Amino acid sequence: MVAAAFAIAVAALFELLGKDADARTQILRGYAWFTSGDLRVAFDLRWDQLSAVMALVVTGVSSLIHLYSIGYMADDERRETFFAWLNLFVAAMLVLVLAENFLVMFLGWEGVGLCSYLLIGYWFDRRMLVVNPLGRLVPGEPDGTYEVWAPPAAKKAFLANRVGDVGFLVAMFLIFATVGSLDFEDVFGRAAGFTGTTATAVALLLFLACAGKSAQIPLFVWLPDAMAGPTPVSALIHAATMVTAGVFLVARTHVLFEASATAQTVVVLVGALTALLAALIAIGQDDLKKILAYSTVSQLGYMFIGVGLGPIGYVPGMFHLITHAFFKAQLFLGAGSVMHGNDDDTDVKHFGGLRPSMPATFLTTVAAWAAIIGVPLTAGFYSKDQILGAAFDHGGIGMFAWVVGVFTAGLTAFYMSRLLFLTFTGQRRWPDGRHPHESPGVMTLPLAVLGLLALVAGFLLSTFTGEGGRLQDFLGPVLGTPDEYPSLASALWLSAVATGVAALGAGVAWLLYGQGGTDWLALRVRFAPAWRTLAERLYIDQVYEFFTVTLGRALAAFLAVTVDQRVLDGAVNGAAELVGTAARSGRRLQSGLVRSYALGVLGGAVLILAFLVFRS
Amino acid sequence: MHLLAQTTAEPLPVPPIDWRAIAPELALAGTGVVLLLVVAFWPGARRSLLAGLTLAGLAVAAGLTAWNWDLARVAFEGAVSLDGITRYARVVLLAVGVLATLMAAQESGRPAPPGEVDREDAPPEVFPLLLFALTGMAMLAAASDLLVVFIALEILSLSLYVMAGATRRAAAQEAAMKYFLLGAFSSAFLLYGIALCYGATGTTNLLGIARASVDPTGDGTLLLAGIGLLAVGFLFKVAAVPFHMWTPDVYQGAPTPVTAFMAAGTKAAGFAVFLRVFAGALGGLVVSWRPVIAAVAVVTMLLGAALAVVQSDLKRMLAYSSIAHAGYLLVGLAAAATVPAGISASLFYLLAYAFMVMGAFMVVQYATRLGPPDSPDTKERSSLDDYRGFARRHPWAGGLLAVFMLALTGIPPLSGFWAKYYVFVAGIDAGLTWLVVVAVVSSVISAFFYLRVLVVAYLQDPADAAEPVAGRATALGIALGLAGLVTVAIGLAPEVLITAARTAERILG
Amino acid sequence: MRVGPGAYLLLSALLFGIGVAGVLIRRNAIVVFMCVELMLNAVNLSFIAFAKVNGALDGQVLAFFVMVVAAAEVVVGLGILVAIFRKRSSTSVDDINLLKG
Amino acid sequence: MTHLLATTAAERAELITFVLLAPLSVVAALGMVLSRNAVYSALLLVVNFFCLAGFYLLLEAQFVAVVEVIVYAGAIMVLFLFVLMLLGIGNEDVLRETIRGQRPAAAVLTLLLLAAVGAALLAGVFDAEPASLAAANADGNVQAVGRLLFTRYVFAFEAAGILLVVAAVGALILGKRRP
Amino acid sequence: MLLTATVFAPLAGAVVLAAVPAARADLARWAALLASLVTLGLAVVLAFRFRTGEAGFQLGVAADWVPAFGVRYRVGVDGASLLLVLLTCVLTPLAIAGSWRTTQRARTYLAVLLVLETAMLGVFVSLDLLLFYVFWEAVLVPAYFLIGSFGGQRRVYAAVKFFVYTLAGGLLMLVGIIGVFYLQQRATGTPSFDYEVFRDLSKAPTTQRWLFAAFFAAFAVKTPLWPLHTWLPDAYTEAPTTTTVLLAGVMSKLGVYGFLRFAVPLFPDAAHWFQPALLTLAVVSILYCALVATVQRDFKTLVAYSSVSHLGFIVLGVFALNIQGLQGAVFYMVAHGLLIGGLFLVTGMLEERRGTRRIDQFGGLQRSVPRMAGVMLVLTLGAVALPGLVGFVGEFLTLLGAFLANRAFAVLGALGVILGAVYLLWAYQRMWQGPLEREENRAIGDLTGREWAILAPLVAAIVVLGLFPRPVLDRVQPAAERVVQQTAEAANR
Repeated sequence: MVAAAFAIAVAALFELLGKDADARTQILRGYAWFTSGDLRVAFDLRWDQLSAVMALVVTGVSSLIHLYSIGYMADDERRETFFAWLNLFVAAMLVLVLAENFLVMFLGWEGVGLCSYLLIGYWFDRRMLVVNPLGRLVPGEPDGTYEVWAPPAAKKAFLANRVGDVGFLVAMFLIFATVGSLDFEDVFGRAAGFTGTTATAVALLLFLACAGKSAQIPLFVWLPDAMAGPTPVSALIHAATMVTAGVFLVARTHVLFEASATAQTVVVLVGALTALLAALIAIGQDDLKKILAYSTVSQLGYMFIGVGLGPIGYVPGMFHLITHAFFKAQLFLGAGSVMHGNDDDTDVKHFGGLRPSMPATFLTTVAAWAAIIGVPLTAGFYSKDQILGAAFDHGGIGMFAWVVGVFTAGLTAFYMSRLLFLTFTGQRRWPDGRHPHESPGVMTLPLAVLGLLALVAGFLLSTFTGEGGRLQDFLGPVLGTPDEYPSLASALWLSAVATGVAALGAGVAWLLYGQGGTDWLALRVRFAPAWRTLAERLYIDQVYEFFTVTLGRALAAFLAVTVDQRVLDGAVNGAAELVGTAARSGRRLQSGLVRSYALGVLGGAVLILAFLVFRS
Repeated sequence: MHLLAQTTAEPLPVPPIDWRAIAPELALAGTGVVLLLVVAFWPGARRSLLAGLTLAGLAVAAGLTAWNWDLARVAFEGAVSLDGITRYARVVLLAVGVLATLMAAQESGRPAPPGEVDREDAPPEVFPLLLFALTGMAMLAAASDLLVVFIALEILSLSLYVMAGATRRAAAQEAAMKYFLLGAFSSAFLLYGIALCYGATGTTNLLGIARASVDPTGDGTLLLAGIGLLAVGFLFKVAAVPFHMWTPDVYQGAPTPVTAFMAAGTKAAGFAVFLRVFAGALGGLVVSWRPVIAAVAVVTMLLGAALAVVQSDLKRMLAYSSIAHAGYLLVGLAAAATVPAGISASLFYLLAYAFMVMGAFMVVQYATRLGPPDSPDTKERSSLDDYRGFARRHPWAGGLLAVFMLALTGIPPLSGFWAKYYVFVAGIDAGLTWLVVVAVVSSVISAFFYLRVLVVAYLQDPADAAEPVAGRATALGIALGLAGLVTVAIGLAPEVLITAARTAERILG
Repeated sequence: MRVGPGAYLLLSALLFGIGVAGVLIRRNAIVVFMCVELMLNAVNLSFIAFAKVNGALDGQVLAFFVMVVAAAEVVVGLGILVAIFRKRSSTSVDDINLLKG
Repeated sequence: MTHLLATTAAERAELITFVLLAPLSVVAALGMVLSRNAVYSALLLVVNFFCLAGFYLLLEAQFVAVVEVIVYAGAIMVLFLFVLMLLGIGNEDVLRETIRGQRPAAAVLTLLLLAAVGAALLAGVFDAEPASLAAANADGNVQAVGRLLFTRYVFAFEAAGILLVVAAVGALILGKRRP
Repeated sequence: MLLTATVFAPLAGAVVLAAVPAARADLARWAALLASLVTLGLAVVLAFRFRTGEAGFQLGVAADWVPAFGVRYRVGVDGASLLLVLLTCVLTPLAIAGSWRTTQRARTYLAVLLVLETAMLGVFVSLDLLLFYVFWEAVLVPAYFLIGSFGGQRRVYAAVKFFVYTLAGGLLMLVGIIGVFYLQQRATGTPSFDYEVFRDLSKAPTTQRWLFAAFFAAFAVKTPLWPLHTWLPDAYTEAPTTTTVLLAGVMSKLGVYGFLRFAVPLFPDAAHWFQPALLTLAVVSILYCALVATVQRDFKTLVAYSSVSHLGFIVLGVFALNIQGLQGAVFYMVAHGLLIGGLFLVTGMLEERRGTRRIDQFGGLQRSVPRMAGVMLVLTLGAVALPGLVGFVGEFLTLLGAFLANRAFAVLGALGVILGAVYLLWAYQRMWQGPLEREENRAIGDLTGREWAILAPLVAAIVVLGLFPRPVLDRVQPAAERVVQQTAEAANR
């Protein structure tokens, strides 16, 4: 099914390619979802270059991952459910990508979030390894524990996304309040209406949504946890497609972002900081998938640097999105393959020297590794360098992003190499009784395809001409073209710097982990404070937890017990109690003695008489 | 009379007696005398026969009331006024009479304790007394002269004192004594009020007082003092705070049929005369007395409701509830002088209330029959605990209990709702919205205790495993059915009774 | 110096007050009842004084009716008191308080 | 007060009688209230009633005065004494009050009541010129009262009949010992 | 006539039920179900006869009831009330089917349930204010008996509190109704409680405020709005669960419906004047009750608080006083009825199986009863307003409406969207996910055929209306537009 969708997408692409550049945007009218007053929301679809690219990536990668999943999930008893949800995801993702209306896009947006929630929580009662990053650091700490951690992770993902979604919602309200429509056509056509604060607010609110979905600061904490889902899910949703929806949203609504320089700066800044932060944390992780998760966060940061820069960076950002989809999908699937062959272990401390047992996995992973660290001529090299080049050219905040980006490139090279070396080379550290084995063909085939794409996609979509390249030509009409392209010379120079830094990072990793000679565990203990900080993810999760869970629950408990039961309900019961108390004391007057009663009669008479006589 | 006539030089110009005007009262009193004779000369007469005769008398009175329906005049030189209030009050009182007769006709049906007469059953003389009391009430409602008011009040009071103490239970005797002493005390106040009014206006005739009140000699203070003391007397009879204190004790202590009769009948007659005197004759002084009535209404509504909440005896609770209801009626009275709807609202309220409250007491009587014969002297089966699971064991009586309680709460579509509604309308129309809001608060408090009865009867499990089987309750059953039916029927179709009440809005004398 | 009706009226009020006070402070039921009778008689004095003020005999007729009523009341009242106190040693109204609350 | 000098003999006689009787009646009333012995109370009440009858005579109400003496002081008070004998005369201790605050409250409230009524009386009719009842009593007080009774007050008269029946029946029921 | 038949069909059913021998619980069940289905059938016919696109009231009848007071029996439906009638008629058979296993005095229970249905239907169709009030108070009695007689441990406390609380509000409204009546009578001279007469009567703004406040008392208690909500958790928790379905699904709509039908159109100036206050209360309701819901231990109480929180959105929509808000509010009412009804139904089924509702007594149920878990998931997601399900359209429109009216309130209200997900998903996680640790949870059976028959229509409606909300929205539009127009005129004055 998904493959069929891919085929249709390809066909549609060619149809699109057959048209003039400016006439390539088509809008497909669907039925009206709901209408209310001026608001009219219809299931209209937009088929233009941008959505075509996204649709291709989504359908293509998901076809491969479906194929892979057939092997990976072969033994699962609820695999029908799994595939149903996975397909639902693809559908939702396509809705997101193809939507012609903010609200329809939101439908897809939340739809993918739902599928993400469902799939992360797929193993709702399975005990899975929680790798302890402090293992072998503190004496007595176990390497990991087996816990059911998928449900909370799923919930966390959903909630973090919800925070972003509120941004999306409010942004939509603001857009509707400003231009009176939620159709892209109308909104972009009347983008001039967005000025000043409104523009900034709309853009930043949308970016909040992006930050939620694409795991940027401050909402990135859910993505590493999301690794509780089956690995194909991590590959598809949490690496290749869904998490890039934020980047896509910025690209799609670039008109709105261009209306606010502040918003653009924020996007770049957040992207750069996220890239750096995540790369740092990735260094300290021992969990195969979590390293990749932080890597994803980091790479998404690059993409946001790109799309935040304006016309100069849109295409590079999208370009990186595509290449990242390939190589990160491969990396995850490769990791899945490793887990598949190693009893679902994800602790890199337990691997080492897997290359002979898993040659196909190793080779394809090397290809993706090369792409992500930016080995020249691989896909990542082109796309990352285009972003960095654009940032450099953009100047200002871009320059900051460039510095951070280059440094992060070095970190990326380091932690990815660490991952590669610890897993596939050096000593065998796996426990006795385990027999690592290569995965079946149905799994290795997608690995091979993705590995290949990771190597060649960059080259195919780009040329080092200084003119942007094919992708730029294709997407230009939708995303706009920069005033001038960076010169080839400067591009080469910048690439050289980035590549050099990356090589440095990779080299350090080789020294530490590659030969198998250095005792990296001893080093870890020696630099314990630093390591612990990284391993504990800079304590960000703990701070978050304190502010949301601990304080939130305290507030809720305060409201539930003190305010609701004591104050509000207490007031109600108190009123009843007051009546009761008054009545009981009044009851004492009712003594049963005639003379008291007579006194009451006299008292009443005196009051009435006094009022009547003395008032007049 | 003849003796005197012979001694005077010239024959007295005795005015023609307007027999027709007082025909229903005459029928009631006449039947009472007949019954007295029957009881005196045929001590073994069966209760059902006496009740039947009473009902026949009531039927005759009802026929005469219908015959007199369109009569509108002041008779006996202003002593009696035949107008809407009289007419409507007669209807209410006759209905009360029928229900009370049926209740009194019901024998406890329990074997008497060995060696003693049954303490429950009232002597056969209650039937004539009931008729005399009704006569007094009807005369009170029709009275257009303060002297007649006083005498009528005494007729009904004396009858009720005796009826309250007619059984041998200590509680009944205590009730009678308290009622009597306080009643006499308060009627002395009333009498003093009449004296001051007489002094201020030179007449006890309401028309005369009305004329004099708008054109007072002196500064009118004396008349105001008289009004105040009159109010004390009336407020005592209708059980308004702080003149209410006898009510719980008497209602609880008196035999249940008598209590029901008192609760509905006295209130009806009392408010009829209250309306006539205050809204009619003293309407010109409304500015002076309205604050008094309003203030009394406030404390009556609130205190009555609040004190009812903490009661554990159903009869006593109903007594406090009747105090609260007197408060609502006082709202109608406060409105009545300026808003005619106040009069019709009060009258309609009295009618609806009579059926509700008597129905509630009938359920008490029904339950009393079921009690063990050795129940403590002061208590009937009216402690709330006795009603645990009552509705489950007696679904029909329980259902009716629910109807009466909900009607008393004022839940639509039962009669109590329209009654309360109409009074509220009158109050708001008269600009007494604040008073109506107080009435709302009181209604909310009331809901607590009415619901408590339902809680006990419906939501709790029966206390004891089995109850002694009592004899048939034909008379009581008819009364219960009648009260329930009317309560529901007024709720669904109040139109006729409201229209009839509207015709009473013009007070003659 | 003449005795105006005012004097009678004030005297009547005073007697009424004494009666009221008696009801409130006496415990013997029969004395309490006598105090009520005093109140009624005080009112009667008022009636007759007012009759004099008004120059009409209505007040005297009213007083006569009051006596009739008082007589009836006494008959019933004493009946009740006898019925309740026949078996008791005390005639104090304070002892009659089974019903309260 | 304006007629201080122009007082007639009849007026002087009335004054003297009033000055004699008024304190006596008050003392008798107070004595009735304060006497420990119920029989004394009853007798003092009789004294009071006699004083009242005197006032009635002063106020030209001869018929009522006679009825007061015959019915009240005679019949009714005898009934009281009879009941007192029947129930047994016990000395009750009126000095100790058992209900807290009853006496001060009673005193204060009674005084307030007197103040209010007194104020109303003073404002209303205190200075009113007494009309003469001479015209009304032209045929004799008894005749005049009787005429009123059977004309203007005939309905009340009939109603009083019912009242007396009720009283009789009531006494009968209350006194009857049932088998 | 058809409308009258619809309203009183359940009552007739209750009377028939009373004739069924008490021992024949099975017969009583079928009779009750049949009565409710007949009502549903009538309601469906009603829906087909209804002409979409007309703003006025349709299918009505009018007859004198108490002419002396000007009270008439006048009923009729517009789009909003039609939908609520349908909702009532749909939920009642489900509630009856849900109480199939009730054995304790089943006949009485079902009869009272049917009486409740009649009373609630009456509220939705009344076009005479006093008739409305009669039905309004009449709802109390069956509800009281259902809670108090058939409920849980603290049922009596809950029932009395519910009754007294609601009665207090209702009586104040009665004072308000009399007030309008009085104005009307003074203006025209003829007594009438007719809704349209009252609506078209011009009222001074200050007067309007007082009257609005009186109506507010009743509606705010019934809805309920913070801080008048404290009766609700007790009542919902203690009531038998199928009663709670109707209480939460339909009765909670009475209050909002009152705002929509009466408080706002009758007093447009006051509605405008009170708008900030009402929006504030709505937002506080949303956030406060959502927070309180997070720490509940009893799932039923949690859903009860969630219901209050969601009703906050509806009130937010109504007092946006614009087309989006109002349309959204009505839609949300329907959606909320379906969702909360479903949630309580599943709760009831769980309670039937396990005898407890405490969240910590469950866990991992998705393993033992996957189908039930699936249904619960749909309901939960619907309740957190996932787009594509019925809750979203309502939530979006109400928030949008609120945003257009006042941005700050909408943004604060939108935070409720997050909190709603917090407590519902957390509860879902604790009850349905995780390992199946308790032995007693392992043995429970999945949905039976009867339960499928109850839940399937709900789930279908939740999905279908989520994707195709137009049939509902279009019917509401004319009525909502009319209200908007009226308040807009008031705002411009």
